[in-house]
Amino acid sequence: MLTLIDLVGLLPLLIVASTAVLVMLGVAWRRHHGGTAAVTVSGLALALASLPLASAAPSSPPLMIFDGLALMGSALVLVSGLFIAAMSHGYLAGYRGPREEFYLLLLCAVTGALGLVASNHLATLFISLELLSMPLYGMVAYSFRTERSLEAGIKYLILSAAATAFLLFGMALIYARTGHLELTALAAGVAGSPDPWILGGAALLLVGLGFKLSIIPFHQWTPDVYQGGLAPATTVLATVSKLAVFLVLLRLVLVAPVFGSGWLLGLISLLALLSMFGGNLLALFQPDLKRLLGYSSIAHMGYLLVVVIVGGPLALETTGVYLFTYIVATMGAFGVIMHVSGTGSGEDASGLHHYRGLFWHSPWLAALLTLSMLSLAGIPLTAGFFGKFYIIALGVEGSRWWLVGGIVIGSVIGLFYYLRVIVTLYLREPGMQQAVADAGRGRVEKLALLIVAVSILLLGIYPVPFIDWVAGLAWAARLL
Amino acid sequence: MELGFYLSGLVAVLATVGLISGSSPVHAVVYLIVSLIAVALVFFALGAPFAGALEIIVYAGAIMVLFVFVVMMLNLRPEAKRDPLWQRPGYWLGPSLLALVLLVALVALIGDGQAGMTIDGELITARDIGLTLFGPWLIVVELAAILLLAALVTASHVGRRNKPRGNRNRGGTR
Amino acid sequence: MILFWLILIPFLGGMLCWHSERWGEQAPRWIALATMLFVLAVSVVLWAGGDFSAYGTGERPWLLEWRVPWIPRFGIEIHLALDGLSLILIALTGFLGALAVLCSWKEIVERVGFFHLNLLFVLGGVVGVFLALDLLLFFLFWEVMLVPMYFLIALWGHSGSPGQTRIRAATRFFIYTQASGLLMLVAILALVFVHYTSSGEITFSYDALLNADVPDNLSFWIMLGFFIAFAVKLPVVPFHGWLPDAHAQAPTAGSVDLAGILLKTAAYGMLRFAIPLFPEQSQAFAPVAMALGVVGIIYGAVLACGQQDIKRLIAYASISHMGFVLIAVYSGSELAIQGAIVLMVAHAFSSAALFILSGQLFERIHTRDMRRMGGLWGRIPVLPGVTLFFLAASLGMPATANFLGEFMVLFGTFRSAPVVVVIASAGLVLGAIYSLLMMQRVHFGREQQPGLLAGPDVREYGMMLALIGLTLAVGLNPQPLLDTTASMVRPVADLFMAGPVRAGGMN
Amino acid sequence: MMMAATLLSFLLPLAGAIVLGFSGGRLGPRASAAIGVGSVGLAALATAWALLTFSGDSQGFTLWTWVSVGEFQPTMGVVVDRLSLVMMSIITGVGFLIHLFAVWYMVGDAGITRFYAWMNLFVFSMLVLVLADNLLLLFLGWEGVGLCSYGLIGYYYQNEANGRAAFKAFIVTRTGDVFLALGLFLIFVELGTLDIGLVLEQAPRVWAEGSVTANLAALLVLGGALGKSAQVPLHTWLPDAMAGPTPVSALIHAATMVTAGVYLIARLNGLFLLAPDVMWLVGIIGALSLLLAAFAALAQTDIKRVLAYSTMSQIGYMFLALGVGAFDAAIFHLMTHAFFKALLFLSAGAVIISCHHEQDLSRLGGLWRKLPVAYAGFLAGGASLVALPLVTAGFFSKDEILWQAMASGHYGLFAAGLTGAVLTGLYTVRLILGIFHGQPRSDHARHPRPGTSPLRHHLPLAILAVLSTFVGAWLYPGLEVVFPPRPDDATNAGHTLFQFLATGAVLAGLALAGWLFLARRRWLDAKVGRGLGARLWILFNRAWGFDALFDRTLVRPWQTLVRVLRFDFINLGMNLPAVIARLCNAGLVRSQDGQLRTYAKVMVFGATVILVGLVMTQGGGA
Amino acid sequence: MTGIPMEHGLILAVILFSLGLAGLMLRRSMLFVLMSLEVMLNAAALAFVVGSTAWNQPEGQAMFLLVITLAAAEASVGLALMIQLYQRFRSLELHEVSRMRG
Repeated sequence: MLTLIDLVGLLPLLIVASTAVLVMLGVAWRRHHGGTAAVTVSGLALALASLPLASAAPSSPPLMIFDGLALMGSALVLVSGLFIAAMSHGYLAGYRGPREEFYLLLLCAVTGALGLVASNHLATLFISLELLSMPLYGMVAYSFRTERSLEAGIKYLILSAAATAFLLFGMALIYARTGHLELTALAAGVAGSPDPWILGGAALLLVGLGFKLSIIPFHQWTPDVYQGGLAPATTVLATVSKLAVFLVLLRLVLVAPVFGSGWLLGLISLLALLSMFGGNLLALFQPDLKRLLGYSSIAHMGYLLVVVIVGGPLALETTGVYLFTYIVATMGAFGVIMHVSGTGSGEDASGLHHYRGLFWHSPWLAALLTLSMLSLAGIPLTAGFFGKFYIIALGVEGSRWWLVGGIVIGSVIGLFYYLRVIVTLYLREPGMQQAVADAGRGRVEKLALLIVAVSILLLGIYPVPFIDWVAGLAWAARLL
Repeated sequence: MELGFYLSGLVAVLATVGLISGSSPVHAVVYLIVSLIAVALVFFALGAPFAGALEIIVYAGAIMVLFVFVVMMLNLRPEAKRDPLWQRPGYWLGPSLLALVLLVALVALIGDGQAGMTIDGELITARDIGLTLFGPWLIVVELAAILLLAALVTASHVGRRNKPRGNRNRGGTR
Repeated sequence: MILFWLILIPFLGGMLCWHSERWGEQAPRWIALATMLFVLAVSVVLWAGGDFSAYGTGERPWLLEWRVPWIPRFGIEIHLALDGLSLILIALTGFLGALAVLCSWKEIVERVGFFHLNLLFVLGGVVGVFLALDLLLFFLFWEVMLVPMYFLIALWGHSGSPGQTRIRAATRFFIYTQASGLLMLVAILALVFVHYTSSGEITFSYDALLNADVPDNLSFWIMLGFFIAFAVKLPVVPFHGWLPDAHAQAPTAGSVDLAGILLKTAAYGMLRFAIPLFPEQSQAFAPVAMALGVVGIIYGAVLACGQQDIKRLIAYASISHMGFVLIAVYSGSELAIQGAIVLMVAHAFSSAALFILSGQLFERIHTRDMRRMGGLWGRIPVLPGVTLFFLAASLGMPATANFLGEFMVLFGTFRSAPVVVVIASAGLVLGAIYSLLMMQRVHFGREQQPGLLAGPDVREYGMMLALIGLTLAVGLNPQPLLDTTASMVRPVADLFMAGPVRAGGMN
Repeated sequence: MMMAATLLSFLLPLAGAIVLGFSGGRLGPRASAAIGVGSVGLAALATAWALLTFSGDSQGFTLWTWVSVGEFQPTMGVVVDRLSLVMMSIITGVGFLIHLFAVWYMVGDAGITRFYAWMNLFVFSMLVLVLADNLLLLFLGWEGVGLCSYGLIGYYYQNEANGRAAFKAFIVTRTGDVFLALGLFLIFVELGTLDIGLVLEQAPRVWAEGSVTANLAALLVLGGALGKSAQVPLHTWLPDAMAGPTPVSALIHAATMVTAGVYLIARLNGLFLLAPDVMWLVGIIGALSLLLAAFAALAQTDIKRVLAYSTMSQIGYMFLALGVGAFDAAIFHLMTHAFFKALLFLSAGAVIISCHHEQDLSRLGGLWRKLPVAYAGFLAGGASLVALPLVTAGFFSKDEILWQAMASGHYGLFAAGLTGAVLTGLYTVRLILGIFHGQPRSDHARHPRPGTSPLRHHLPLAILAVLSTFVGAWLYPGLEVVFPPRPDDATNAGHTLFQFLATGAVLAGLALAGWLFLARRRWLDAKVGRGLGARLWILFNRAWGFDALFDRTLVRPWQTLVRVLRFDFINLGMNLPAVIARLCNAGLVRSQDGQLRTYAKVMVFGATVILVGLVMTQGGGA
Repeated sequence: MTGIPMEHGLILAVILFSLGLAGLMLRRSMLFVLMSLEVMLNAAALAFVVGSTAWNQPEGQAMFLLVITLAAAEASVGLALMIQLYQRFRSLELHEVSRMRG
């Protein structure tokens, strides 16, 4: 049963959920874009602010767990959500049609993600995951009158539902074997030699989660949905969804020893290698920026899987650092995309040609995009370097030389297309296509972009406070 | 009881086969309803009457009505000319084989891990389930509520008819 | 602290250059020039005031040292230290940086501010490489210089065919170095974790890792990781593919920096890290390294002979020259290593001069294809003579620093590896062949077009005179230079020679 | 005092070179000539001063230590002894005369400043070469003269052939230099020093006579000497080097630089004495070169090429002398050769300029009346070249060589020398007759413009002519004290007989030449025109086909190699990963076909593979 | 009569699941695909109920409830999207939406 203390622990989730309700009521009462955005942003900010309070409370509501991992995940989710909400306002300004629902869906998705990172039970895991995905169908297809958005929505819905079926079936198998749905109990229940049902269930679970993480071979929706979805929706996919799902996967592996079995780890290693190579190779000549980022995310999730495989004391910390650096860079890239495009002008400005010579009329945007790309590529003095540093360190520490080799080769292949994007920004040749003009967006967007840019740099130059924070959380998570 | 299980199981499988191989939307919906009701009977046979009831009410009742409604709304007819691709083995052989292999693998897997447990049909009452749901699972129920809200909003937004007539045309020509 | 400023000033100057574009086109140039002259001046002052005989011992291992914690979580520090070798190379960086600014004075007319930002960032990164002692910091600077260099090549490169080739060259440069850099990162991390398992202390500190106890099977691979990173940058055949393209496409300033300084970071890295960290493995690896060096000498020279593009020719020649450096570094002889340092300095001067000259030539006749040249001796005053001087330097004419470098290398190596020296000496002849072929094709023969072309102006003349003067000065009296680096080189040579013993009990 | 003089002698040309080199074309031709000639003239005076103040012992001093790393401590130091003084005198003295002549020769030439700059730099380098107290500094001079030679051969840069000749000269000599360099490495590693005095001191202690290392060291040094002195097989560059202005040929390719090899071996005599096998080889190579070159000289049509082969032949004599251990004889011949060959070249230059740059024997003739000064020069020089007994300097020096060869018991070498003497007579007579006698065979020869400037034209020729006579031989100071004892010191028996023999050979050669070229001219032409004679003529004309041989065995394979490698195959190999990546990309992108069905299939396929794998690997256990 | 082995229940679920999957891969009409998805979800739900009855626990059936909720939600969104698809293309063929590729 829920106690008051538990409610304090659930505070962020509750705040976000109530904001969603508030927004819904607001829509029913009177539509107002700016107001809705403001409510959303402040709700998310409030939730973020309540995090310290929530984490301080020794709450343990049933089916949930609030440990360092959850706290880290919540923080990352809320930060991403905040950024997306802030950026959406400008992006949706030109949208013809109701705009307020988007915020509502965003809040629902964030709620789901918050639940997901804190779930300690297959039921919460499942329902949160669906709560995260369901609004995304709507968000991706939000601008359903443009063909791409509709296409992306349909593809995502169908494939995601299929993946959910796999996930559910896996859970059912595990449940059938152990009779438990609670992770800790389940872990205790399957102690001993791995059973085929458990392994099969775990494998099916991996299919379901792997789909959300776009691990090869469950990746094929990624580029299409990235490209077709509205930029803010894609950003949610790329940040909130990825990180929440990854954290829950990590929790599964850490908690349930069955995932530590050699066979599954071997399988995950194989998938990781496939994703590293495949994602990067697919992106090589991609002319569409959003699509390219989709492929790139495949590769990044491949790198990140190393954490799951190696485990150990450093794994949690690595996860936090890598996820955050990855998310910041992704936010930077999508922030620029959102800033440059807008639904008012039809489809997003996602073709690389839209960005040709961007530097020469909006240098700051180009600088941010450059930083993001460098960060994704893992070049020093950007946040991404420390992500890569951690992940390679982890691989080396675990003596997983194949994976380390994969990361190295993958990164090298990756450089090729990141550089391609970067150099495009600076080209200036006669007769080149002028990029979409930088529509005068509000101050909030600019501030958000600035914060992202500064974070990328700051994390690249002096990551110590952040690392310490993550290390502290990881330490806390290990104690629990 | 066992007989009921196997019989309704068989019906469910056959109805599903009919669903995936048929060509008429209306028939397909009916097949699906049959399949769902058969599964509901399976639930009864297994000793889960509450689940069975819900299966009929929610699934066969509500969801399927939605399907029927859409089929009617769009005035869908059986695909007049059968898809020529359908005749080509290249088209269906691969997926079917894939599904078959998956099936075999899963069956083998289930066969491998003999749990040795049998279902004796002991009843789990609605009360037990309710106590679970509104006890420790309360938060899950709340999340499910939000999920439904999200689905509602999505469906209402996406299902919106194109406002001006010309809008669709413009979209079509673009 | 002064070390920190040495690194920071170029970066700050770079930002200022970008900003100053709005003050006028000349402003970035002057600022960049002032920045580089500042670096040069600081290093000269340090050099003049330094006592180079006293450091290198346990009491005072470095001439100047500065360390503050950076990422305590991993024992990473901002640990900067200066010894003779660093000082020489930093002075070189300042000097060539100033030259790079000067030689692009008229060549670069677009996006001047951003150009100088990149230029100064490269140089700042290079200074960082020469100063960083913490392994991660070193790696960081090693990578940092790539991005601006990429921009220099990709944005201001010579657009041979429409646009794409220079981007391809830049990308290739970046990917080669980045790939090898990642290998180095893996090696560094492996070293750190091995040290961590044995000592329980996680640190990236040079001093600590020098004494790391690495299992034999692993240490060879770690050493190889370092070696490959440096080998790509040096470059050693077969990792040289990026160099000709990068040189051919880069703007003059980029080529000057690439050949003059960036290649030297590799040799520096070998001397500072690869060998001291792994003396035994390096010694075991020496035959391979020397063989690669010899292959590089011959192969680079042969390819240089076949080039039509002046800058490609010089680039391949660089590969050949760096082969000598590689041999020297792995000979473990003090004389050879000192020779390698002289050769590095000399090569910096001569190749920079040749690139600047080819840039000047390009400004005048708008081609770098030697098939479209010929008979220029009569058409351009002074420059052909200067070209001949630097070609002579490049082929190892005595009295130039290049000669001294090459010969010290060969003298030093002969004792331990006479066969290598014999083959490498063939490089002396081949060097003559490609150098004179270039002279032949460019300046000798019939004039392809009549008419006198402009001679060098004061700026160009000044650069050339300075380079000639320095080349001769180092060639005739290298002792001040050698004294500066002696305290650094001797321990390295000793370590190398005493390699097998060290494992036993020296530490 | 003496050191100041020495310093001046080589710093003055250096100063001249620097001033001329950095003037950037701002100096006029007059000023350039004044600086160029003046600096060498002053250097000659300084040398004279040094000669006067020379005490008889070798004196050395160090300017600064060049490099000091461990044992490796070459200095910037000079040492003056009799040998270097002789060399200095030749270089500055003959050099000055040639410079002076060049003022006349080069008048009106564009780029005159460059010419003098190179010439001065050459004089400086050559002086460094002979004065250096250590082998590294010697090498500096050694390479320096090579570079100057390159610059001067290619002086007329507009002609592709000149460029090629310069290139060839540099590369071939450089090949020799590499051997020398290797020799230096070996010497340094073995003896721990590069100081010449110390090397000569250390060598006998470290190496036993005839030891492999000693032989190897001597052999490597010999390699360098062969290249620079144009001896077989590294001689092919010298005839081509005649592309340079004639004063250059006189100074560099006759009087000084090409004899540097002789100087080097003489200087390192102690080393060579430890390597008797190499000494023997030196003699053989000398004999071979002198014969090959003499035959080749017989069949040249270009005046300067005749002289070039003649030079090679005479240096062959010097090598022969070195080979039999008669170092001072070699140096003696070096000196006299410098005089008479410079004279011959300058005279040839006078002819060439007078005849409007005509230097083909078959297009000259009958000039003796019109160009009396040049004719006189040719006669004096030619006489000395063929070693006309008693009156010429060449006679004394060559006689010395042949006598030493015989006295040391090298009869084969002696015979070769005698044969060479006969051949020398033949080609010299052919040359002089061809230029000055008979009918003029072209308009250029019919209307020459004789040289008129007494100071710049007549004076150098006159002085050199005088020096080519027995006067030149008197100047020789005698270097017995510098070198180890000569083989003939024990006995003088048979010297008179020998002198008759030598004189006989010379006279026979002359007589044969006179008979052939005057009396039997037509017969000779007919013989040469076809059959065996023609083939021989071609063989000699092409100097035994060495060029063709090298072309086929070295140059062409090299060019093929360069052409094949131009595309950098190793690099192409390194591109393989990129190609693979591209192919993978193409394949993978195709899978991303936009069809939902495909996506579903791939996903299910992945899941199926995983499950099948699970059943296969784990199924049996449970 | 000792009851139904749990494996049999699961195998029934597996069969239904595979059939749904086959339908998903085979059919080109979005309507059929959505129905196949319903079958798959239903199969998973069946598996939960089988587990629940075997262990005699209510939790599995609570999961079943959640699955139905999801199925309903997904059906509504899917049908809404399908209507848009139909409005745009006058067809339910999924291959219409394959503009994005590569």
